[in-house]
Amino acid sequence: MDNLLSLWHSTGLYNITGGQALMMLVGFLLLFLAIKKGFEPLLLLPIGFGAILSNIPVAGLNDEGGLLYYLYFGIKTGLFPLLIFMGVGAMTDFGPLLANPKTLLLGAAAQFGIFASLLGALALNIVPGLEFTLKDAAAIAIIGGADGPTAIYVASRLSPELLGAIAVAAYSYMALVPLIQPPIMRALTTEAERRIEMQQLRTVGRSEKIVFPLLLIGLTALLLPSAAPLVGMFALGNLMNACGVVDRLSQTAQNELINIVTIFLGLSVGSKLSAEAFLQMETLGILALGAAAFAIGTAAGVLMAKLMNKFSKTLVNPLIGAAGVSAVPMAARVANKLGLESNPHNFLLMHAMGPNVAGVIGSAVAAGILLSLVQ
Amino acid sequence: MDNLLSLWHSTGLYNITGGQALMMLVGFLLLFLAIKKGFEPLLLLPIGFGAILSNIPVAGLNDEGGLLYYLYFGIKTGLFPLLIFMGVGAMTDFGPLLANPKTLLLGAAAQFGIFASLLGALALNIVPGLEFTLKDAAAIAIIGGADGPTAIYVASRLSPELLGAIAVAAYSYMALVPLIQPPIMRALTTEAERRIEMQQLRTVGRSEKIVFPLLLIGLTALLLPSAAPLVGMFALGNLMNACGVVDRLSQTAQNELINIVTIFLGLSVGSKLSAEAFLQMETLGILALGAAAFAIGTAAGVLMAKLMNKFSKTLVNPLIGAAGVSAVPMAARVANKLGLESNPHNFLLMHAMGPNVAGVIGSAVAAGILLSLVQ
Amino acid sequence: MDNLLSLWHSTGLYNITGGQALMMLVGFLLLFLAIKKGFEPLLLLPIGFGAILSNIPVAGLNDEGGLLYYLYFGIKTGLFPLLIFMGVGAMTDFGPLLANPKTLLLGAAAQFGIFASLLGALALNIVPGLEFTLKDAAAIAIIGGADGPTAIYVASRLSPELLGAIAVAAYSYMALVPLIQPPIMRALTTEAERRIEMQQLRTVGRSEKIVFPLLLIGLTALLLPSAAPLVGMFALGNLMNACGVVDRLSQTAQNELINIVTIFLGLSVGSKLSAEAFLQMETLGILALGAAAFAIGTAAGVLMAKLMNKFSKTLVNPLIGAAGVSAVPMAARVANKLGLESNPHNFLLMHAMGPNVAGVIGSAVAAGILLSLVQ
Amino acid sequence: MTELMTSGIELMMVGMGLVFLFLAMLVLAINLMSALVLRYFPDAPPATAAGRPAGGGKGVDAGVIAAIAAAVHQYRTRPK
Amino acid sequence: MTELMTSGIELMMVGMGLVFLFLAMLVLAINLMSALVLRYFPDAPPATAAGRPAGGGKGVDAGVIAAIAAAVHQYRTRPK
Amino acid sequence: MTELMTSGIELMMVGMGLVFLFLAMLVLAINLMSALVLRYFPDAPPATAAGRPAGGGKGVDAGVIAAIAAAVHQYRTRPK
Ligand code: NA
Ligand code: NA
Ligand code: NA
Repeated sequence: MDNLLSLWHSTGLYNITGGQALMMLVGFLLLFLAIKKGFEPLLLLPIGFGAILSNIPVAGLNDEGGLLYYLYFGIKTGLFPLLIFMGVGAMTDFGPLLANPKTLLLGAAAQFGIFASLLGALALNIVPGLEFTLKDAAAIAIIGGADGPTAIYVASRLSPELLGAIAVAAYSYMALVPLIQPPIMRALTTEAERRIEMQQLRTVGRSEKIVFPLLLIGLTALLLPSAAPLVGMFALGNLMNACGVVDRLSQTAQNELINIVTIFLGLSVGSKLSAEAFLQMETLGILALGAAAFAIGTAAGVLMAKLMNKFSKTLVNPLIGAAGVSAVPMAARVANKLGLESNPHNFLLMHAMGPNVAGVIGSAVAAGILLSLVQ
Repeated sequence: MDNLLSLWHSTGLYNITGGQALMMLVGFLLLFLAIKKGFEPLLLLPIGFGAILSNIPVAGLNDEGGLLYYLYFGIKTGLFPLLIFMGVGAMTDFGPLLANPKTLLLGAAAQFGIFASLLGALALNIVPGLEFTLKDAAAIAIIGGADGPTAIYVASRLSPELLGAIAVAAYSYMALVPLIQPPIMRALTTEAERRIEMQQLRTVGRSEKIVFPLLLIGLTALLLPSAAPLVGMFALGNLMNACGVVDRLSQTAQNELINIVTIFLGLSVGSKLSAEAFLQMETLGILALGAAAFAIGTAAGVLMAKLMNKFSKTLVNPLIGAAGVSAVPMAARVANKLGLESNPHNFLLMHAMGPNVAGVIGSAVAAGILLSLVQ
Repeated sequence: MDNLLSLWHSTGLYNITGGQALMMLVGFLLLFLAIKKGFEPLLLLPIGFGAILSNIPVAGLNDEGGLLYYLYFGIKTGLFPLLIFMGVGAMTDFGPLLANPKTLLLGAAAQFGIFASLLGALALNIVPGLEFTLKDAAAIAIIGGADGPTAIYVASRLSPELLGAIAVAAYSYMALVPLIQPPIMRALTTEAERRIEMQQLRTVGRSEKIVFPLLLIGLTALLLPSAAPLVGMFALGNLMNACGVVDRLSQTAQNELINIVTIFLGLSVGSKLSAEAFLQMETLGILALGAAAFAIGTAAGVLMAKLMNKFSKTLVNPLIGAAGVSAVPMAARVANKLGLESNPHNFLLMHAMGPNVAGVIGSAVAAGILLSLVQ
Repeated sequence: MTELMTSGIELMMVGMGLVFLFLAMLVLAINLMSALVLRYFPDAPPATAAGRPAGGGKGVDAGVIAAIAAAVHQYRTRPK
Repeated sequence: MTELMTSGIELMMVGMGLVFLFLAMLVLAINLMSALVLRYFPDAPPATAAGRPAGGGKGVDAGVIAAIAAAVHQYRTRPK
Repeated sequence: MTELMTSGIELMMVGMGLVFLFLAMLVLAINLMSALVLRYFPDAPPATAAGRPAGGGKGVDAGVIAAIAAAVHQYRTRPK
C-alpha cells in the first residue's frame, strides 16, 4: 500500500504542473503545425518534440545530467547555429545577386523590420507586466531578420530565456510568409508596377562566385567584426561550394552535418520552451512583434524598390523588394507568384533571389550591429 | 646501455600485466566472433577493438587525457545510447504492431526474463565471492531486454563498472538468439500450436503511424516519466520516419548519425573491458544470468501467447510470443523459421514483427521502472 | 559624435594590428594555393579560412567562448587527428604491401627525413633568435613523415604553439611532392635502375587483409605502446574496411565522419595561425626544415632500395623507394611517372603503393618513438 | 530469506505488474486511436505508398546515380 | 519619452544606417570585383557549366533518373 | 657540441634503429602470417570478390550499368 502510493507519487500524472501540461500541448501543437501544415518541419518538428520532452515531469531531461542539458551546450557555445549557417551558405547561390548587386539595397531596407520591432518592443514596456530590457528587445527584433540560425544565435547571446519563444516565432512566421506578405505587397504597389518586366540577368562566372565570399568576410573583418562568426561561417560554406575543389566537404556541410545539427538544435531550442519562460505575457508580445517585424520588413523592401526606381533607369519590379526579408526561398517564390498574377509572362523568381540572399547577409549584418551595440 | 634498458622499460612487453594480456585476448575473441561468426559485428567489432586499445599498457588510452576517456563521456551522459535508440526508432515500422495491438502483451510477458534474472542475480549472492547490490542486479537483469542501447543506458546509470560485461553479454546473446530460442519454443508448444495460421494483417495507414509515437511518449510522460529519455528518443526517431516531412533528418538518423555514434559507443564500451572489472567471478555470473534471462523471456512470451489463446477466438501462433524478447529482427525470423518447419505455408514473419517491436517498447518500459525503483 | 567615435572604435579597421593584417593575408594566400593551385584543398581551404577568422580583430573567435576556441578541443584531446587517421585507415588497401612485405623497409628508411630534420632543428639554434627545444625539434621533424594527421597529433602534444606552422608546412610540402621529389630521384638513380621492371604482385586474399591490422596493433601494443593511439585508430579503420562485415561503419568513417572532422580540424589548425606564433623566425626555420625533411626522406628511400638490390635477387626499382615518405598516393604516382619516362611499359604504381602505405605506418611508428623519448 | 531477496521479489512483482499495466493501457490507447483515426482521418490507401517517394527512392538512386554519372561522363567525353 | 526609448531610437537610426552603409559598400565592392574579374580572369563561358561536374551533375540526373528507373523496372519485370 | 645536439644525435640513432626494428619485425610477422593464412585458411580466389556482397552491392550494379548506359544513350540520342 505504502509502495503503491510511492509508485503513484513517481508518475507524471501526480507530478505534472498545469504549466508543464500546457507546454506539452504547445509541443504537440508545434508537431501538428510541422507535420500537417508543413510549417518549417525540419526545425519545428524537433523543436516541438524537444518541448514535450523537456516538460515531462520527474524525467529531468533539462536538468544537469539530462540529455537536453548536454545538447544545449551546442547553442550556448554558438556552435549549432553557426554550423547550420555554414550549411546554408553552402546551399546558397549568389549568382543572381552578383548579376544585379544593387538588389543588396533591398536586402538592407528589409532589415528595417528588425529595428522597428526593436523600438516596438521597448514601447510595449508601457503595457503593465511587460518588462523588456534593451537586450530582450534586440533579441526579439531579430525575428524580423526572417532567418532561423541568426535569430537563435543572437537570442542565445542576448536573451537566452526568451530563446524558445523567439525561435518558435521566427520559424512560424517564416512558414507564414505566403500569407503575411501578399496583402502588404499588393497594398503598396500599383498594377503597373507589378507588371514591370526586368531585363534578363547575365550569367555570373565561377571566379566571381569564388571571390564574393572572400570579399564578404574581408569587408566584415574590417568594418563589422562583431558579425564575423555568422558572416564568416556563412562565407566559409559558400566558398566550399563555389570553389569546386572541396565538393566532399561542401556536400557534407549541406547534408549530413546540417541534418545532425538540425536535430540537436531543434531539441535544444525545444528545451527552452518551459512553462516559466513561455507562458508569459512576454510571449504574446514576442508573437505580435514578430508578425509586425515581418510586415514592416516586407513593406520597407517594397518601398525601397520603388524609391530605387525613381533614381535608376533600369527598373526593378517592386515585388522583389519583399524578398529582401530573406526567408529563402519562400519570399522569392511569393514575389514570383504575385508577379505572374499581374503578368503571366513575367518570371521574377531569379530576380527575387538576389534580394532574397541579400536579406540573409543583411540580417547577419544587423545581428552583428545589435551584438556590438547592445551590451 | 642505460638507454636501452629504459627503452625496454617503455615497451608493452615489459609493462603488460597478465590481466591486460588476457583482456586483449578477450578483445581478439570478440573480433573473431564479430568477423568470422557474424555476432552483431556492428557493435562487437568496435567493442572488441576498444577492449584491445584500452588494455594496451603504458598507452593510457583510458586514462584522463586519453582518447577512450573522452569518448566515454558519450556514455556517461547517456548521449550515445539515446542517439542510437533514436536511429533504431527511425528504422522501426510499427505497422504490424498497430494492425494487431494485443501482441503488445507478448512483448510485456517476455520482460519476465528481466525480472526473473534480477532475482537470480540476488540469489547468486549466496555464492562466495559474488556480491551483487540491487543496482548491480538490475543492471545485469536488463540483458534480458535483448536490446543493446537500453542495456548500455541502464548499466551506465546503475552499475558503470559492470557495463563492459553487460554490453558484451547482451550483444553476444542477441547473436545467439537462433540457437537459444528454438529448443525452448519447441518444448513449450505442440505441433498443432506451431501450425496455427494467423489471419492476414490489415494495412495500417500513415496517420496511425504518425499518431502512435505521440501516443507512446504521451503515455510515458503521464505514467512512467523515468522511461522518458529512452522512449522519447525512440519515439522521436519513429516520428521523424513516419511523418514523411523530414526525410532528410530521418535518413541521417538511420545512417550517418547512428554509424558515427556506433563507432564511438563501441570503443567506449570496450574501454570498460578492463581486467579489474571483467576478470571477475561477477562476469561469469553475468554471462549465466544473461543466458537465463533470454531463455526465461522466450518461455514467458510463448506461454503468454498460449494463455491469450485461451481467452480469445482469434488465435495467435505461440511461436511469435518468443519474438517478444525483441532482438529485432532476429527473434521474429526465428519464429518464422520454426513456423515454416511445421507448416510450409505459414509465414509468421510479419505477425512476429508485432511482438518483436513490442519487446523494444517493453524493455524500455522495464528500464524506466528499474531506474525509478532501484536507487 | 561621441557615438560615431565609439562606432569607429569598434571597427576592425581601427583595431587591426599589423600582425593580424598579415596573418589574414597568409590566410588568403592559403586559400589561393588551395583553390587555384590545388594544394591539398581539403585541408588548406579550412585552415586558410580558420586563419582569417582567428585574426579578425575584436571578434574574438579564438578567445574563450569563441567558436574556434571550442573547436580546438578536438585537437587538444587528439580526437580530430585520430578520427581522420581512422578514416585514412579505412581508405587504405594493404594488398600491395602484403604482396611484397619487404617494401616496409623502404617506408622505414624514408623516416630518416624525420630524424635528420630533428637534428637540423637543433642545429639551427646557432642562428641568433631561434630557440628550438627538443620538443619543438621533434614536432617540427614530424613534417618529414609527410602525413597530416600524424604531424598534427604529434605537434599538438609536443609543441602546440608551433602547430599552425607545422600543419601548413606539412600539407604544403605534400602538395609539392611532384616538384620536390623528381630531381632527387633522378640524381640518385641511373637510367638502368629506373628501367627495372618488377615482377607482378600476387593477389592478396581477404583473410590476410583482415589479419594484418590485428598484427599491426598487436605488435604496437607489445613493442611501442606510445604509438598505440595513432596506429590503433588507423588499424581500426583498416579492419572495418577489410573485414567486410561492417561496411556501413567503414563507409561512414571514410566519408561523412572524415569530412565533418576535416572541416573542424582545418578551422582549429587555422586558429593557431596567430601573428605572435606564426610571424616569427621559427616559421622560416620550420619551412626550411620541412623541405629538407621531405628531400632527405626521399633520398633515404631511394638509397635504401638500391641497398636492398645489393642483397636480393628480386630487384626493386629504386624509384619506388621515394614513395616511402608516404604522401599517399601522390608519391606513388610520382614514382610511376618517372618510371614511365624511362620505360614506357613499366607501370610502377601498384609496386609503389607498398612503400607508400608503409610510409604511413613508418611515420606513425616514428611519432610514437618521439612521443615516448621526448618529454 | 535476506532483506535483499525480499525487495527483489517485490521489485519483480511490481515491475512485471507495471510493464503489463503500461502495455495494456497502450493496447487500449492504440485501439481507441485507430478507431478515431480510421473514422475521422482515413488515409487514401495508395497515399501511404506514394506519399513518400523521397525516402524510398533515396537508397536506390544513390547507387544508380553513380553508375549513371559514370555512364554519362563516358558518353560526354567520347571522341566526337 | 523614457531613456530606454531614446537609446532605442538611436539604435534604430545607427543600426539602419550601418546596415545600408555596409551593404552599399558591398555593392561597390562587388561592382569593382566583377569588373576586375571579368577583365583579368574571364571564365570561358561553358567552363562555368562544365567546371563542376559533380555538383552540377545532380540536377541533370533528376530527369535521367526517371528514365532509368523506368528502364530498370522494365528490365526487372521482364518475362524470364 | 651542445648537450642538446648530443641528445639529438642519440635520438636519431635510437629512433631510426627502432623504426627499422619495428618494421623489420613487421616484415617477419607478415611473412609468417601470410604463410599460415595461405596454408590453413586459403581464400577461394573468387570468394574474395564475391565475399562482400554488401560493399560489393556497388559491384553488382555493374551488370545494370551496362543496361542503363544503353538506356541513357538511347534516351539522349532519340529523335526529338
Ligand atoms: Na534577413
Ligand atoms: Na526487449
Ligand atoms: Na610517412
